[in-house]
Amino acid sequence: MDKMPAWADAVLVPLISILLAAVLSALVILAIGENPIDALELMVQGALMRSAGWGYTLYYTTNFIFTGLCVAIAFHAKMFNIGGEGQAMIGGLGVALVCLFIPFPHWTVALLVATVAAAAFGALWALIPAYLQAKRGSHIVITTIMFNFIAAAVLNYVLVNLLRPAGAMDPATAPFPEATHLPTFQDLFATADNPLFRGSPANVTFFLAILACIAFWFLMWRTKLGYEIRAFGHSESAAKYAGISPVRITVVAMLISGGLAGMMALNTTMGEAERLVMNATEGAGFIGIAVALMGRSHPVGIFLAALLFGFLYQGGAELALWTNIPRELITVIQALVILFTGALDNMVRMPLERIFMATRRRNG
Amino acid sequence: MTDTPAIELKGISKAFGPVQANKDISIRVMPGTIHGIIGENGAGKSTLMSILYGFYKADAGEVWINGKKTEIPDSQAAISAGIGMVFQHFKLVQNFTVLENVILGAEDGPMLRPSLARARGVLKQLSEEYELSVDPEQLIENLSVGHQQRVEILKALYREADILILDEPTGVLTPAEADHLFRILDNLRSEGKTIILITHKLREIMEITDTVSVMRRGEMTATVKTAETSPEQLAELMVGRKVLLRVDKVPAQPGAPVLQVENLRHTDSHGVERLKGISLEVRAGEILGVAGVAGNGQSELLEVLGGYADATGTVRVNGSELPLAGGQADGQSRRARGIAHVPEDRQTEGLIMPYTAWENTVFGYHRDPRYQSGPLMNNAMIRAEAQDKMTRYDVRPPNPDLAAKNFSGGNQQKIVLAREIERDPDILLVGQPTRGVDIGAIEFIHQEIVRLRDQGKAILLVSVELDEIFSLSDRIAVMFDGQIMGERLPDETDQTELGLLMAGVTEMPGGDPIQAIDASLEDKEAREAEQHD
Amino acid sequence: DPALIYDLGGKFDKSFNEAAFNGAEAWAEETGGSYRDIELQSEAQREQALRRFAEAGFNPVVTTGFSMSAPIASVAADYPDTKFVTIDGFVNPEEHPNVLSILFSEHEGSYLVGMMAAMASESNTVGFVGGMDIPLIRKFACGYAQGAKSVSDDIEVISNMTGTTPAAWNDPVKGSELAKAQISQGADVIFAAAGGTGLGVLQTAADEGILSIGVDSNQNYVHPGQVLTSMLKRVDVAVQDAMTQGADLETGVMVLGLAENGVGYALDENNQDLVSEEMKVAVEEAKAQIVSGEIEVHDYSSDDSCPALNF
Amino acid sequence: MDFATLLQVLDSTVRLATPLLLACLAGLFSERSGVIDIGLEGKMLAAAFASAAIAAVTGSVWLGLLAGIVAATFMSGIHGLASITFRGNQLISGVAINFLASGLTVLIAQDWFGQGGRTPSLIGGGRFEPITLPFAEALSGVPVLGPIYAELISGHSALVYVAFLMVPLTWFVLFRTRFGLRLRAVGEAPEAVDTAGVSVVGLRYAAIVICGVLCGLAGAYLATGLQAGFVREMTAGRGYIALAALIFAKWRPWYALFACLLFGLLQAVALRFQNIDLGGITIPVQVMDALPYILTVVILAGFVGKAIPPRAGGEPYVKER
Ligand SMILES: Nc1ncnc2c1ncn2[C@@H]1O[C@H](COP(=O)(O)OP(=O)(O)OP(=O)(O)O)[C@@H](O)[C@H]1O
Ligand SMILES: Nc1ncnc2c1ncn2[C@@H]1O[C@H](COP(=O)(O)OP(=O)(O)OP(=O)(O)O)[C@@H](O)[C@H]1O
Ligand SMILES: [Mg+2]
Ligand SMILES: [Mg+2]
Repeated sequence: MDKMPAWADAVLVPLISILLAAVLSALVILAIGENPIDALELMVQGALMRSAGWGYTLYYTTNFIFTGLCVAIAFHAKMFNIGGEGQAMIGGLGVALVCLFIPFPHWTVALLVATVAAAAFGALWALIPAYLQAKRGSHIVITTIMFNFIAAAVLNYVLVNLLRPAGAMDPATAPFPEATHLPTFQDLFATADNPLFRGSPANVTFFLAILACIAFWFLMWRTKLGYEIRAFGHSESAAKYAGISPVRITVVAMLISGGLAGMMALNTTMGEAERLVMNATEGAGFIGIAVALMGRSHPVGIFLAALLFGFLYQGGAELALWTNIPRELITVIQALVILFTGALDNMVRMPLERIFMATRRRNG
Repeated sequence: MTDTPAIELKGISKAFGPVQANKDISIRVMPGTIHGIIGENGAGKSTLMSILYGFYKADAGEVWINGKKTEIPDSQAAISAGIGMVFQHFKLVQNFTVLENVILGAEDGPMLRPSLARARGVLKQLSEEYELSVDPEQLIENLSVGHQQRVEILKALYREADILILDEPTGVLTPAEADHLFRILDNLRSEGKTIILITHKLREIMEITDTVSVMRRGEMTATVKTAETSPEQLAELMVGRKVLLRVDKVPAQPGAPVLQVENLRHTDSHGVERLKGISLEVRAGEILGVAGVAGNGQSELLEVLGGYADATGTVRVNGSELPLAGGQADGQSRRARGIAHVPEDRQTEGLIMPYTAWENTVFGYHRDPRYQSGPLMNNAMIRAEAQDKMTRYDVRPPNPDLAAKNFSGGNQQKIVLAREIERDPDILLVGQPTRGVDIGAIEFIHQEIVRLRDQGKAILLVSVELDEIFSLSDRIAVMFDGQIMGERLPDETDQTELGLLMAGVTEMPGGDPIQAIDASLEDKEAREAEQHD
Repeated sequence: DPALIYDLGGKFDKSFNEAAFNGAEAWAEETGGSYRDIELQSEAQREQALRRFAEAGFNPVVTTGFSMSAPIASVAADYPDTKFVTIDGFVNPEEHPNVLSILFSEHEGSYLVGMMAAMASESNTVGFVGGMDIPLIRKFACGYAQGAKSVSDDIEVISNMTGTTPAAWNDPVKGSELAKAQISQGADVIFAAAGGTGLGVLQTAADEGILSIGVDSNQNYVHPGQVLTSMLKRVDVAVQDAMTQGADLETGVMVLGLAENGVGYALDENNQDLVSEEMKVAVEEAKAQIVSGEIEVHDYSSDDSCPALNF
Repeated sequence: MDFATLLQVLDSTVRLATPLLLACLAGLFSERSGVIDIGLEGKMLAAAFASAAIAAVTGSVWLGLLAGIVAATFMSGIHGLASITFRGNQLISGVAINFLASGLTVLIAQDWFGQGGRTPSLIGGGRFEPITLPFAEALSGVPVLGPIYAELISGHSALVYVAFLMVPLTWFVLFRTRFGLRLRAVGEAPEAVDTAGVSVVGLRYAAIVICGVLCGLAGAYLATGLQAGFVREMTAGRGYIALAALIFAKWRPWYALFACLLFGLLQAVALRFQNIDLGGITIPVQVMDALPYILTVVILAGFVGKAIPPRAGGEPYVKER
């Protein structure tokens, strides 16, 4: 029998972990001479109490859903994909290439093709680490970290030497043509007398992210492939016994993972900047790790965790706007969340298990 | 001799989460005696000894050594109390030399050189004294299991242990090696050392021990003098009821050859050749038993036939050849060819432990179109079928939604058997079918295997239990060092002959079995060490 | 109240952004007013910060760095009553009448410090370490080389760029290594136009006992007696002016050169022993000639080429 | 390339290899004990900040060094708590530490110094000064060997020599002492160590502390030796390169030295030569920048022989499931 009911492991443990992270974060804010309550209020105000705030929160959430799912599928196959960052960068390159060089009649077509391109480029970038892991046993953590750096160099070269319009200073492509611009929430929901989501970058890719969550669930829990990926993740030797090829699962899972990371670029590149800039990913690939961990690699959990991080990001931006708290506070909060939900989770789980065992024994 | 016990345990209890592994156990062992502990798998023997050695911490109870109450919070304390232990699963550092393993934790000072020098001398002396010869500079990973066990014993002796605990030491040994071990133990006893010997082989208990304790389901059911008991009585104490350890079966009616293996060779990822030209044949309606000490290629044979290790040679099923490497050589293609496989290790191979029972009932067959509806899996149907199978195979509890890890070993094995047998295969590969399974379930599993044979299936049985091999097989092949040393009919051979074959000895010029075995094993080690570099 | 948005390099880069900060501080001190400022965290924040400040009624909204011009162009129309200032950036004044683009004639200031470098050099070799390899920085380098060549025809000007991404503004280790490399090639005066990276250059120059030239802000104080001078880019003045004008800010395009005192070189007690009388005279003379048009310093960004230096 | 330039590049190689080497040896101790450490980057960063901050405040580089060591060891302690005591995921703990250091250093620096996450520039006693080895001046005239001695070997700061001395020291500790034997054993088979009566937890914490100290040296060297003060993210991926070097070195001290020198050389070359012209083909600077990473992948792919990590690496030691 398990030591603890499943719901406690899925809900109680992360919740308490987050609480601990929050308490420590508050202490950090106190230590730098600011008031944590005020800070929280400001964050809530700026991120959740205005439609434009939501527009930013959901924009970040979209990024984190994609990278969270990216990390999660690799987790299911017992791999640790730290390369979401690089895969998203290269995915952005795919988006930029199709948007710049294919004359699209309408944004829907553009989105469709760009999605395929983003996923394909991201997947491609995950392919080499995946192949090396599967065939040569090269540790995927190291190779994906290296591929992040290499992706940055590739993007750098392409932007600086190939795609930068003449005379421009930024390492960035030219703006994408009008027809590829995605409708933002403002375009979708604002009316003349009710300017909802004004100026905020959330756009239709948010719905794509939700679709990805649903597809992810079906894939993992309703298809042969998901069955095999999870089986492989639980026991490689058993998977081999059953005729599930480790090479195939490793590669396929990483391709999907990279594809999901690549699709994140749709949001930043096509949805927001409407051109490809050097630093479009901004660490979202790493946040995906925390999101997947907190969300227990389940799409519902990932959605909620992504929302939390979206809130943190937007709230943090508001803090930087209206107070003197440096932007790195958000990095510290992220670190604490990752630490407590990911690495120190047993610190919460062990006493909880003891409590559950004790109550069970008392009840018979 | 005094009447102060060397070891006295009082009221030891230990729970692992919800599993009560030891319940209020007390035991007294006199100095200079060999005390046996028997019990089924999972009875709590290893747990009890690990507590005595400080590896686990008891929830309750006391340990008395030589009449003094002794706290044993960790292994360090046990060692200083003069206790040495040879674990069921050896605790050796694989890429260290014998010497380094021996001094680990018992070094003389902060520098290694003097410790190593001294240990070399002591080891030489011990080897001579107790016939425990091993090359001190050899890496552990190049040693056979038998020799690894010697290293474990040397480790304990080097620490000047007066009390030696051996946890199922003979499980990995050939009968002759086991005899040799018992000679050593006899030596040690005559020097006044106290020995606790864990085993579930009644023959061994009767042969060497002075007293014996029986454990069942975490409890100590009896302690008796060996001279005053019988195997039948011990078996009854062990299981709690009278048992019949023989399988009822009619003589085989072998038909056409179904599985034909010729010159099968396999090299593992370290570049060591594990199968060195295996040839065998299994006919319809017969059970071919493959005997051998663990680690002589039986696992690899099953892996190759089961489709998850590449090999060269030829394998024919019903006359047509199987691909042995490449895309078509995988478990699912083998299943499509009518080969079912009950793997040696149900926990790491046969089942996905966190998966529910119903998910496990299609493991390996999950791509079968029968279980699909469109692009999705037809979970409702799989679950319904699972429910039915579990009832028929008497899996307890018959709840398909429970995760596999929540079933006991015997019931896990039934789930695997149900899955593999229900597919009506032509060939059944079975590895260690009853390892870690209690006697009740063993009866059931043996009956199922024989029933399948009587339906005209070809069965390849791999087991390290000679008893099991004898009682199920229609023919016995013995493997040693990746080769088949010979084939015998169960009626025309005995344990001694098989035991020698298992050690790679086909003829004995000198007439001393132990010398012959040692020579044979050292040969093998030298070959492997060479391949390793 | 005015608001100020710093580029990704951050407020305290001792150089470009810090000059803006100093200008704002000076304004606050002089007028007793208050302003809001922000260091950006991410690309998406550029627009956000502009909008949030505009919505909250800050006016004008001053920004530093060329990267802000694109976001301003897309936001400005939504807030017609707010004045935006982009320093180093360019926004078409026809399309966006509420934007002021401030550009500097960095090549002119660089020309002057190039002359000083050449005069101070004993090895007849001077160095240039740029930040990110963009036309703007090449403009610095080109002006510098022209100035140096005007003093000594056969002088060798070694030029290196730190990188091709914004990270190049903040890599002092690389700055230091590049400086060492240039020193080993004989350079004994090095001009660092590289933001935070430049601090590594100045440090190494000081450690190795050669002279360096700072940029944007007056960096003479960083290593007193070892920084020959600093090429001033009066971002501080620009910011202070914009803030002083407040909501009535005059928009359009403004180019600040030597004539407007928008660029120049720094002279203070930290470097008075390094700058000889002769040097001062020569530089002042050249300055007058540039202002009068007698000397024309070639602007790299006008045609992406440099007569005095190969990139 | 002429001799002087070559010397310059090699000199720069030594400087750039030093932090890599210290971090690599730090990782070696940790991973040999079975604790995987991708948090080297964060520990170095924390140490860089702490050493620069304290050196700036006190004016003493030695106090700074001490502070750096304390900071990195503290970070190590968190890693130990997560991965040894609470048996958490070592990779995730490492990632968290990298984030934590990246954020905290700037946050504290800003709070203390108000210079945008920078420490004040270190002057005088706040920095490690180059040490001129005996006779460097006198011998510099000797052809070939003279300049090599005077420019390449002499004239580095104390921590450079410490780093290079650490290599034989590490080798000695690992392969010639009781502690080393146990440390190697605990990374291979912790249960063997446990049953031999030696504390697994104790050994691993010891390794983690050594790792912290060495990371402390690495970070302090960056901020007070190589540079004169802390700037945000000043480690710039060196922790990851050190990790790559560790794998390249197959977890062995002497190999680690060569791996780090190789990576140092690559960096030195990339720093000095922007676009390398190879007979008509220009290698863009981005390729040079990415070269250490590409090389790591190539190495990992096994073209240089398979690297077998310590067997128990990454697995928390759990006796009772
Ligand atoms: N580390 C552990 N964590 C949890 N449960 C354990 C652990 N070790 C043993 N158990 C459980 O405790 C019980 C007793 O196990 P133990 O290993 O002592 O049996 P045993 O008599 O030695 O059996 P075997 O003959 O198979 O070696 C079993 O139910 C087993 O599942
Ligand atoms: N590691 C474990 N984790 C969780 N539960 C366990 C574990 N080991 C055993 N159990 C539970 O403890 C019970 C007893 O297990 P054990 O393996 O001792 O069974 P058993 O009595 O030996 O039965 P069988 O003869 O069928 O193997 C089982 O019901 C199982 O659910
Ligand atoms: Mg046991
Ligand atoms: Mg059992």
